[in-house]
Amino acid sequence: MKMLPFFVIIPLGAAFLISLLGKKIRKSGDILANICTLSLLGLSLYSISLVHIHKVLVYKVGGWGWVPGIGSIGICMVLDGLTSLMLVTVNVVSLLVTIYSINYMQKFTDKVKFYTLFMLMLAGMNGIIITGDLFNLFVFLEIASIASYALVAFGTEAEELEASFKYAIMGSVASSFILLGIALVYSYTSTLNMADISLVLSQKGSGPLVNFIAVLFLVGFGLKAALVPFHAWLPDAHPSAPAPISAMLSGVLIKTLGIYAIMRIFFNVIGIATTSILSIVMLLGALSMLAGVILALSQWDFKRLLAYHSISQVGYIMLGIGLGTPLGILGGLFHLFNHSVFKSLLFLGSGALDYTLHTRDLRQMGGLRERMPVTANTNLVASMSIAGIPPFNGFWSKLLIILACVQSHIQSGKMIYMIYAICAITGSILTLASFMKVQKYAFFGKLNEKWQEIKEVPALMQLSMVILAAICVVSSLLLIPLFKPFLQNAVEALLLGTGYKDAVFSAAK
Amino acid sequence: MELNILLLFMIFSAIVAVQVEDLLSSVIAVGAVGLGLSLAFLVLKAPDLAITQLVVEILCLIILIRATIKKDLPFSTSGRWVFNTVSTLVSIVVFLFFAYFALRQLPRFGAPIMRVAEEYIASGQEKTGATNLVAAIILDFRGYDTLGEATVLFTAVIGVLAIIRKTGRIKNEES
Amino acid sequence: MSEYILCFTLFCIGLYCVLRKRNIIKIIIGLGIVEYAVNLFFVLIGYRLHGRAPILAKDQAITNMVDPIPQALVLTSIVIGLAVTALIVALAIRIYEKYGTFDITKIRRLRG
Amino acid sequence: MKSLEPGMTLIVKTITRLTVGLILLYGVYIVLHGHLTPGGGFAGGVIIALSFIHLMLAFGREVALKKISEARASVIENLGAVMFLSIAVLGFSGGYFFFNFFVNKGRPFHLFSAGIIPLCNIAISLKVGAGLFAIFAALILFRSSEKEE
Repeated sequence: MKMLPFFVIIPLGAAFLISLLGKKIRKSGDILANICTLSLLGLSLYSISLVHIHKVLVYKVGGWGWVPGIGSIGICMVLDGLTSLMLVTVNVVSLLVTIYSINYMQKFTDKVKFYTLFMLMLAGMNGIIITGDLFNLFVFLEIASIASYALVAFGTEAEELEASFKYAIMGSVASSFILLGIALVYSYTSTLNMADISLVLSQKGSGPLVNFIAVLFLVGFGLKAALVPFHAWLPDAHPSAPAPISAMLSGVLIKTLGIYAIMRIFFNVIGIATTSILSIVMLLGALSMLAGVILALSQWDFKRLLAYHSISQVGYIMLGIGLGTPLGILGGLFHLFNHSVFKSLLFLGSGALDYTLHTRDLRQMGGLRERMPVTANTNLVASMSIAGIPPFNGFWSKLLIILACVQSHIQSGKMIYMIYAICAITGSILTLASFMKVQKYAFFGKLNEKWQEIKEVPALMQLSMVILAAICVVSSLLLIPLFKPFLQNAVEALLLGTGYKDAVFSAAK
Repeated sequence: MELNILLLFMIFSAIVAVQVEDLLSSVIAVGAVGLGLSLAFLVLKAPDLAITQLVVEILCLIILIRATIKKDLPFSTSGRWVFNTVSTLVSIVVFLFFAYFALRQLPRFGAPIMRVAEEYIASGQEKTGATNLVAAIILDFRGYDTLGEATVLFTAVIGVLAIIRKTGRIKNEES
Repeated sequence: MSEYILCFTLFCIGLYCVLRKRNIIKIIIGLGIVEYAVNLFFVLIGYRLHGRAPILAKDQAITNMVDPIPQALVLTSIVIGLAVTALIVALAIRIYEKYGTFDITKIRRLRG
Repeated sequence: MKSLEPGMTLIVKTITRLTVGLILLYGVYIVLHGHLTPGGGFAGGVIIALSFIHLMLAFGREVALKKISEARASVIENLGAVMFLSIAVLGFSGGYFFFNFFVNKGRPFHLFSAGIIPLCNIAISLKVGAGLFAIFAALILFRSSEKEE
């Protein structure tokens, strides 16, 4: 339990040290960043076993605990199943991305600042996941967001600056909505601890105010998650960033800032009672699913295409979670993990192409399979995963989501669930079509004469891509009973609903 | 009463800041909003915030003026100006309409609930040793937040220094 | 109540500025106004009629203080606002250098 | 081309010379008394940064950068950050992250009281002051190099 604050202390300390020493000692940035992410991954894997034993753990920062009859007077950190799932997801991807960055970021100047900002973004994300306090969540959300605004513009080309500006404006508006929501919550409940808020809200009942707060949070976090009416910034921002950062942004940042926060607040704090909110979430999810993939079809810029697919895949996750049934939530969370893995793999692959070819235009590629076998094969694995081809992880999670839709249809008899299931299948087919295009133009076919001289990317970049591809294949096993508790604990944490508060209170004693 | 007057002053200055064509005047008008905010904090018995807001306002103004000075440009209005403006205004009115009903559920102005706050007021000095309760909260009870806040500023500094770099990429012979 | 409504009006003015204006500096100003409104709202909800500032003085009983928590939170939020503003101004300066204008209708190299 | 001249007119320079020390002193006062009176690390840090910015605006950037260069400001900022984090981590000696580990918190209403709070204020003020100065110096430096082109 003492280890909980280290999820924030380690990356923060690494950021400060890299910024202090990086200029003086060569390579210290590379080494420190990799040690940091490696130890974070170790900690987060350890947290799985902790969750398995204790279910919920609470850490009181500063020793300020609960005062009877009043509530928590300090900030607390909470570790439960959902937290540990998110921590593992974030830290797996970030470790592989830092390994990849060692070589890739040599294209850019001032690697020290890159690593500093990267570590700060990681600290922000871990802070969001681990906290049990609403305002603390906002503060760490801002750290992660500001670091990502700066990282998107890291190349300082005109397009990147423009994309970053758009992203920063949208992100700041979203933050203002979230802060306004927090202010209303504070005024209504007079506390900021999530468990206490949940307690007070359950005593006071709902009304126009709670619905208004829910809408503010939905708009704010929806903007951060790039759900469809609020998605305008994502197709610009994600491709503009350097490839490792694109992988982080699409892979984990939108999930932590957007989806995790929505899940935590709507399920555990406000409570499922507002089913109208959940149906809005599902509708937005279905819309994102279709709109993202349709917009992706006509793209020729590889990274931009991937960015549109991120919108679509986030839609799947939201649809699964919005169903609110155990099967739907399981599918949604499993898809969240899978999408992190294969989308970061795809972005790293596109970065590898960019690294050797200096272009992202699919029309100029072709036949790269001969010259870059590792990139091509890992990319094939990831493409089949995202399109939902049977042995890979993407298939299982999409199948679970579609089955959950059908199950809800049978149970409630509402036609809308069937429509969502059909939407999900359609989206999956369109995704397959889109990635067949990628494979055809980039890796198969005739080799362009321009690229006769190219070589495969450096070994460390290959290593991280191969590991990610291996996870794509292996993570299907998460559904077998031996490994299922990892996902099942997260599902239970969400299904607990407002029972979250009681679990926290009893763990805090 | 004086609070309402201050708020009206801020709204008036904000409208001026939004609508005036000259960028420098606009920046100065937003400075007036910030000054009004600082005074409002004083009226609301928040001297810590009044000081901080005042100095931050000065810094923001200097930075904004450095950015805008001699870079004045004519404004362009896009083709569907009327339609867009009307639709934005309508959605804002709808937002305010719902906000009104939501706000009616809040505790009356001037009578907050103060569950946790009473505990801080009653025993904050004894527990932390600080007589300024705001300092006691930001640096002891909620010190973790302040670590985050300081990190935000650190991030912004590194971010600004990263964005300001002259060249981002190390150019190869063929790009 | 009227205070709350006026504060929300200020919020909406800022939002209108962000959404409708076509000049980068105006957008930054709009964001600033939105931040001011949210900060003010936070302090408004913690105000107690005829309250005292939350600072203890010698030989005075603790009576009727305003809520200190919103003040602590707003202090954090002011600094966050400053950080965001500084970053966006840096972006704006770089964009001006690259495009030679603050007009976002002319800054459209990206599709979408 | 007036802006290329270092600094402003003689009147401004004289008044700056008189006031800048006072502003700096006021900033330091606000930081040190943060736990007793309104103010604290942030307000004080911004005031300290403003005193250097004042110098920079009045005398031109060379004079201010001679007093404290951008790189050194960045290092000071880092040290402030590390100091704040280590105060937080030192709390583990009392059992918790961010624990106010001073057993004797001193007499109230005195400068040396409240345990870690004044130390945190100093760390924050270093960080805020140096950080904002670095931001400002970077923005100005960028603008002036742009003019030369």
